[in-house]
Amino acid sequence: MSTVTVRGTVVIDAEACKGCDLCIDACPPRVLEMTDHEVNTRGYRYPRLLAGCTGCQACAQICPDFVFQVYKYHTPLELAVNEGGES
Amino acid sequence: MSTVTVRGTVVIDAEACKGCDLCIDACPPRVLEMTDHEVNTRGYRYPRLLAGCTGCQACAQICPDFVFQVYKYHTPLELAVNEGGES
Amino acid sequence: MNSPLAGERELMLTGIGGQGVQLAAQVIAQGAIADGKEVLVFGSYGGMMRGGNTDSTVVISDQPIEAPPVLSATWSAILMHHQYWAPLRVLISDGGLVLVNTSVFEDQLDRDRYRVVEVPATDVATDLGNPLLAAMVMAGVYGRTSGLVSLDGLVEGMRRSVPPYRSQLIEANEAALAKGWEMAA
Amino acid sequence: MNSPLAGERELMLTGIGGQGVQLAAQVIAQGAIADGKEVLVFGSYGGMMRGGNTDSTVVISDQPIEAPPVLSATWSAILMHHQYWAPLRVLISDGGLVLVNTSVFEDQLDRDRYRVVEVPATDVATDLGNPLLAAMVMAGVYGRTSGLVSLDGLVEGMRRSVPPYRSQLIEANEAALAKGWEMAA
Amino acid sequence: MSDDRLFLSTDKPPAEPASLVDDFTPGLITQANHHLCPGCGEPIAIRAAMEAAEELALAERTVAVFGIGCYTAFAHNLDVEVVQALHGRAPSVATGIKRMLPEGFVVTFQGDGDMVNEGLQEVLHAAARGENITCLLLNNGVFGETGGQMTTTTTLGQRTKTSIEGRNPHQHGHPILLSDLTATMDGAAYVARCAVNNAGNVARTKRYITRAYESQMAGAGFSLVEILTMCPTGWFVDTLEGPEYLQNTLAPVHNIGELKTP
Amino acid sequence: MSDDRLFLSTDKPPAEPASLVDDFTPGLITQANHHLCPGCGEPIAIRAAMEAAEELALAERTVAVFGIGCYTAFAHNLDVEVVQALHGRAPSVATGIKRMLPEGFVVTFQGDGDMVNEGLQEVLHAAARGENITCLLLNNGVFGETGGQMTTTTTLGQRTKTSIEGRNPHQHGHPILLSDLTATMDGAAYVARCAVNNAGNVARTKRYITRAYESQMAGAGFSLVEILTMCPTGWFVDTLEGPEYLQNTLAPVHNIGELKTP
Amino acid sequence: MSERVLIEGSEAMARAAVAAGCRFFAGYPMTPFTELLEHMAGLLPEVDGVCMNAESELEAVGMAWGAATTGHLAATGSTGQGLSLMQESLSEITNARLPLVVFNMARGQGDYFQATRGGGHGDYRHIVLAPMDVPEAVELTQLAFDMAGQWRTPVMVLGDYYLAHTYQAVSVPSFDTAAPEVPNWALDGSTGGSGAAKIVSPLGGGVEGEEGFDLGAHYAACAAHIQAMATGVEPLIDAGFCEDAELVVAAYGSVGKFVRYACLRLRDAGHRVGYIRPITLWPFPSEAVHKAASGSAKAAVYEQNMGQMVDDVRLATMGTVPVEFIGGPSWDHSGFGIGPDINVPDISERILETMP
Amino acid sequence: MSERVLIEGSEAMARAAVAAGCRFFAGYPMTPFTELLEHMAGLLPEVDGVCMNAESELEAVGMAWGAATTGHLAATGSTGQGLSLMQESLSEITNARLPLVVFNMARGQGDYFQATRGGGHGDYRHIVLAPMDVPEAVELTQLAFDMAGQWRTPVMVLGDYYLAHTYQAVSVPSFDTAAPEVPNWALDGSTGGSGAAKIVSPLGGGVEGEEGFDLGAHYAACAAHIQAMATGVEPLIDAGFCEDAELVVAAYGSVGKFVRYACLRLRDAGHRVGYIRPITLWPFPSEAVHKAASGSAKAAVYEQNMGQMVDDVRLATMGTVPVEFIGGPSWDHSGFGIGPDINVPDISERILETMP
Ligand SMILES: Cc1ncc(C[n+]2csc(CCOP(=O)(O)OP(=O)(O)O)c2C)c(N)n1
Ligand SMILES: Cc1ncc(C[n+]2csc(CCOP(=O)(O)OP(=O)(O)O)c2C)c(N)n1
Ligand code: SF4
Ligand code: SF4
Ligand code: SF4
Ligand code: SF4
Ligand code: SF4
Ligand code: SF4
Ligand SMILES: [Mg+2]
Ligand SMILES: [Mg+2]
Repeated sequence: MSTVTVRGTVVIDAEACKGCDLCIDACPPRVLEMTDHEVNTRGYRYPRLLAGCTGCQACAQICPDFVFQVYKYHTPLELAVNEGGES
Repeated sequence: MSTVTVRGTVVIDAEACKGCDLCIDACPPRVLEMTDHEVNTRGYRYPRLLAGCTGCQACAQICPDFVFQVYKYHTPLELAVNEGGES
Repeated sequence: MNSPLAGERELMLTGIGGQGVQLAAQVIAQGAIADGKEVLVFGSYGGMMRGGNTDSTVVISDQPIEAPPVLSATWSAILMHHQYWAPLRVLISDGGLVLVNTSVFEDQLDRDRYRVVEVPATDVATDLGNPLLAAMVMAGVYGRTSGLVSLDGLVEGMRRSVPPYRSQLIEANEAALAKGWEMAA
Repeated sequence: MNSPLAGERELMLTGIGGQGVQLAAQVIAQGAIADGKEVLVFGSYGGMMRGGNTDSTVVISDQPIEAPPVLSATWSAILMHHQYWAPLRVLISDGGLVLVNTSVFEDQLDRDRYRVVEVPATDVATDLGNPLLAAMVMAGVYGRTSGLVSLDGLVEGMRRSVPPYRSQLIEANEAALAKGWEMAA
Repeated sequence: MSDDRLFLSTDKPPAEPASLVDDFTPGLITQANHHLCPGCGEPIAIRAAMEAAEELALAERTVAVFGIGCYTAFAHNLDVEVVQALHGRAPSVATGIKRMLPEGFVVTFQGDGDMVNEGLQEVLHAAARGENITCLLLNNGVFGETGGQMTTTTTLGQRTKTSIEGRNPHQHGHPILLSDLTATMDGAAYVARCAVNNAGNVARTKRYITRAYESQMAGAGFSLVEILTMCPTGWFVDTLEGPEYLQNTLAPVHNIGELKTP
Repeated sequence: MSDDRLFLSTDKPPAEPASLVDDFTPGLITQANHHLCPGCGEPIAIRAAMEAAEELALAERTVAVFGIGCYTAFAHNLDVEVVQALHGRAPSVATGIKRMLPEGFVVTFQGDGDMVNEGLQEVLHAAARGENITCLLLNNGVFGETGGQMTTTTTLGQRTKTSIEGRNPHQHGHPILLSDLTATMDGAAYVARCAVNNAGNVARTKRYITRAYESQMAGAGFSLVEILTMCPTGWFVDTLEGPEYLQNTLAPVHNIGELKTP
Repeated sequence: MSERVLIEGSEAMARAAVAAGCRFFAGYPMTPFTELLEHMAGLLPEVDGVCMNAESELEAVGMAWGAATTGHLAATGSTGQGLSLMQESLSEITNARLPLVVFNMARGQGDYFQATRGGGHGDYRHIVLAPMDVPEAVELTQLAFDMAGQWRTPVMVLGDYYLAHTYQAVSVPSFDTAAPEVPNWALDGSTGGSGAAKIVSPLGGGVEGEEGFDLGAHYAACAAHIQAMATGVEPLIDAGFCEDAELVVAAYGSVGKFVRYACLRLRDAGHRVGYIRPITLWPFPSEAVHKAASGSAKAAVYEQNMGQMVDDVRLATMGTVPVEFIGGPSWDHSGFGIGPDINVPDISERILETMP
Repeated sequence: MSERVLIEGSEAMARAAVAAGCRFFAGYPMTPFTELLEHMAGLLPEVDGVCMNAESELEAVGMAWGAATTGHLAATGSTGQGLSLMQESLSEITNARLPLVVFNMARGQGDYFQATRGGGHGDYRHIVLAPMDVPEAVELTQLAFDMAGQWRTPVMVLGDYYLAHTYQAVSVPSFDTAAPEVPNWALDGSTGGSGAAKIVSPLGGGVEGEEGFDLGAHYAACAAHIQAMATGVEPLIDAGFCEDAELVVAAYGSVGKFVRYACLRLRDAGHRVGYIRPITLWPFPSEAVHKAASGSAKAAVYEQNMGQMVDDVRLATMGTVPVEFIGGPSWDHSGFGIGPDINVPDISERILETMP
């Protein structure tokens, strides 16, 4: 366990996603990850958020389907995460 | 009176001429001169030849109406001319 | 006068993307040609980018086909999935033949209007090792039940329809056709 | 019924380039308008680059003009030169009026078919100081002989027709018109 | 190990005090839903163009002119006035509008098939005229809408439906570098090329578009921003390979950068 | 003093031994008589083009494609095979011919109105394709045939029927320098510009045309020779002022020289 | 009303256009359209209008299309080849419901079908007016702009070499330099950001994917509008002496003036011949033609082509009277459509030969 | 003759074209023409032919024009908008007397007038063939190339989305790879320097300023040639059950197949209805239509537009039988002209409602 500074967050309109993966690479701290199996009603996988968002808007800017709403926290949060989580 | 070396000569199809004057300037030794008053049947003045043609073909190449036939003498001729002629 | 329409038999297939509907239509159509019949096929894929429905129309006859590419009634139907089948529902002729993929299909059928043949196609295909073979199973069942295409025809039709880069699937497809044929016995 | 054509009077002019044929047509036409009449003018310049012939058609009437722009008969003609006049020859109506520039014109006229008025226009114009005024002299003669345009009308028409950069010619033109008018007395 | 702890909730705005810095539907786009393919670069470019217009407060004086290609779907989704033109013909239509609305702001949206194939003459004549409009070229090197055939901007070696073995100069000729060509013309004031294949380039795209708009507002003459966009469908590649494919295929030939500034 | 002594007889070939070095009607022109204006530069350029073809022995494999302008009159006067195309469309027609007759020699004759106005796209696409044809542009900076209106090649300040006060960039835009533009394209192998306003330039014109032809014969790709021609009628100047007017008006902008060689 | 002046048809039409409110013109030179273009270039600046020397006809019609979307009266035009190039746009401008006046200064009368059936793709039609001479051209030019605005459609004024080059005395109304009113569908950018920005499109309005946007519905509306024009536009015709005519002869445009004149002369000579001159070519004045022809034993059509309007006359009369085609193309070396057969004696002879 | 294969209409037409000797094709993508272009691109290299992915339709038709001058069979085509852009060239290619096949894969039936009257300027017409299905398209494609060569004219094959996308079993003749014979008017450069080099021009041949060149005479010859085609080209028609029909229904192309099928079904049900399906749309089989309709009390025309072929049917029957228009445009969201009204029950209902 450790803590991660979280400066921002996103709201994801999973239904609007077409599963293109562009946001994943675009996210500088790499805190977006596609679902493994879950799909939206149109059958597309969609991104989920890990701790560490900076609110940089890169995902929103590159997403062709306007799936993201991005917020910046007035004061950064510190979130506890399971470091092994990514494995 | 003096003599002029004449290396070539031209045949002029005066009827074909449209009186544009282009040949006059094009002739390096300046041995072409437009008629003053005489016109062809279409009403155009046309060029005449003074002694001194070199057979350089400049007139033929620039004439838009293909008025000239150019000859080169096998041996240059020497023609006597009236020097005051141009005045 | 013997109507030129008498010998025409229509088939409409419906399903969702990836179920092999277009391939099944091709296999049946090519099979009929291999059997020496006349055939017409018209596929409609929905809006290209809207994903989802896929259906196809096949007409088989011994004579040149009079039917236009869009049918307003069909003698038979293959229902791979229920999602987009509503428009087809009303087109099935009284006394027609309906093959339904019971592994997936979830809707009511007008069983009193036409003959329904239940085929657990996806389950059978999964048993054969690949759920994507469901449409081939259906084609096998259809050939025999309808009497329109022979098993040899279907196999030949399948060989003509499978693109070269998918040739490794030929054997499995053949097995699925045979399985369907057998099931229809 | 009184034919709407009754009041129409046609004029065709012919000459060679530089004789002022188009200007004369304009002066007569503008003059008629200044007099309150209806007018139609159609000029044909031959092929642009073939040089040479120039002719013009004018129709004058008290009523809206029924005649189309290409005439097949003309009540009157002004012949400035003989070179291209052949096509016009046959168009002159019996009993018509023909003004001929005798200073230049060298051909036969059918004097028994129509009235010929001989005008040594180029000579008169040269006497006036400029052979190019010949067409104006003709216009003056035409106005009076035909009875279609008044002298005031002609002068006004000339003023309207002369382009601004030629305005120094207005006086000479006026004199030529007046001279022609006088000659027609 | 379960994912439960790993992923944060993303279905509603945060409870903690926070400011919204980017909303789902970009400014001046009225409807986010569109039928373009997954991974298509065109919506990204259009978003950048509309955000730039919003930031310069151009909404109430803009007329956007659309060509015909996949992006045409957006003609009906914008909150600026739109004229739908024919394939290739947007620059002339934009010219007519601008001449009658000199205070208006006029921008065209065209693809490479539209602008560099069917309408090459239109855009070059508009540039030569120094027409005070902005043209945006969404260049994916293919006719996306008709299924991924070669266009005049397809790069050498690029595989398309009509150059299956890769574009080959002997059979298919050479690509036209539209921005480079336009930049040589006297009437062109601002010419730049960028791409939307990563977030940095998207930001740059918006910057270039902003400069082009500013150039039009200053009356400097013709401006063009060429935007390289992904077309995974027409390229027959996976959506996630689009950005890299763009980088390796289009970008080395259609070089990114400002080619001409006023 | 009388002129009698001064002027030599020019109504028949000389009596003294002499060789004919230039005949009235140039090679491969069947009929000298034409209706073009006095002092027009186009017949001079066409003469050069046909003489070059003759010297390279191309007559029996040439198909010439004509655009629409004053020069069109020559379509019927040549002793090479001719296809009359529409205004602006010669390069495509030439492409179809060349593709079906790869051993043939294909050349287009077009004016600036034809090639740079109506048909700008055609020539640029042909150049990009590296189409192995030769296009000849007779550039007089006006639509001669329709009466001397401004074209896209009219230079700034040049007076035409539609730019009476001189072409002004704000109202009329900037001239297109077609050869310069084409030279930037990868498919173009040979691009040169010259003029026919004096004998030296006529000779140079023929030289450039010869090189363009040679480039096509070598299969090098697209070749273009732009030839500045006098149009005294459309310029509203005296015929004898044509050459100098060309030198002062067109030549300073449309620079003479070879722009690209294979 | 200004004083009567003697002006060429081209100039008269240009003046009439500007007087009718035309504020934008774009064109590319081609005889006999060139003259009109040159006059527009001279006149439009006087009223702060814009005349573009477009680089081609495709670009000219595109520019005019753009200008039309701003709600200002716009016009373009050309001749033969140039009109052909514009067909794609004219079809779509019709579907975009934009007012536009198109001056088709044709060579001969071979383009009747193109004008009246729409040479472009699709099922569109637009209004076509064919003046016979300069005074009528002035009137119809005014009418064309009025109709274009009223019906939101292209209106073609179909002229020719004669019309362009004939001088007649006409009174052209003076120019109104007041800033014109623009209709409410017009674009000026101002609805941007409102959530309901306007769109002008041949594919219809509304939002893609939402109720408002429906291509099928738009095309149906376009078809309905064409029908509305077909029945709602007042068909214009000039006919004379038809009541007691044994033969009525139909013709249009400048050629119609030749035919009319021939008929007047033949009447003077006692022949019972009448004439019909359709002025709106689309909608075709079918009823009036039917009525005018109904009293006579025979109808004839004279047009300078292989027979085009004759179809419309036959469709109008539908076998109630035999319709003979007595025209034919007439060409001289110029290609301008002023061939040698267009003259009153030849026409009169054909008429007399056709008399029943 | 090769074995029977199940192929899509687009591919069948492409194969038939190459089998008929087509050696050059140029086109620009547009649904539903794209597929044909792609198949030509695949097939032509097999016979050393050339397929150009032209940069636009204007360039495509220009390239095809050029290829046609070499005497090799050439073709082009497009859809709607693209065809409109080609009209200028199609008019002039007709005047240049060049063989060319034009595949017009239309959206809906709104382009009948454009196809049959020539949407371009001038008085030209060219042959138009409208197949109803894939087997007929194969036959007519062959015929189109034959006619194009025989008459030295463009021949249009008018298809649509259904034709492009329907698979049927057809036998397509195999390709003949022998070097084709070229006609003697064709250009290859070889007559240069002979003093009588050939020229191919829409303005005619001969030398400018000399006897041989005469624009007026050339246009007269073109007109005569159109007349010769109008009377000399064998009009093709498919008609059935007309002898004892109370109502005959005319329709063409794919839609004709729907109508024909509806009629077959109605006959089966005992209704006395016949059908007329013109196959050559120009020249229109007027006599055959007249004859087919003459026995019945009424005729009807079903076409997917606001009424275009109905004019030709009326002109053919000239009031001898009332002709009712029972069609109408049908559009869905795709814009491809495969709207919901094109179905047999609706058509049958309209037919029954129209029965006298
Ligand atoms: C005149 C004309 N020709 C062809 C078409 C068919 N067409 C529609 S979209 C398109 C391709 C568009 O390509 P591009 O502009 O690059 O846009 P993309 O689809 O790649 O976004 C074509 C050829 C058309 N609409 N109009
Ligand atoms: C499509 C089309 N538009 C317009 C014309 C009219 N036209 C004929 S020649 C010409 C001008 C030609 O200019 P250019 O090519 O420069 O040749 P020039 O006359 O100057 O020699 C024009 C506009 C035409 N023939 N076709
Ligand atoms: S805002 Fe930035 S950090 Fe946060 S998810 Fe999006 S791209 Fe990643
Ligand atoms: S970029 Fe957008 S559409 Fe693509 S996967 Fe991410 S959220 Fe989904
Ligand atoms: S050949 Fe040369 S020197 Fe002789 S006249 Fe001609 S230009 Fe002059
Ligand atoms: S250049 Fe030719 S046309 Fe001109 S004046 Fe000399 S001879 Fe005459
Ligand atoms: S085809 Fe290409 S350009 Fe069109 S929507 Fe799909 S990805 Fe985008
Ligand atoms: S108008 Fe100009 S280009 Fe045409 S013939 Fe005359 S001088 Fe030559
Ligand atoms: Mg693209
Ligand atoms: Mg020019």
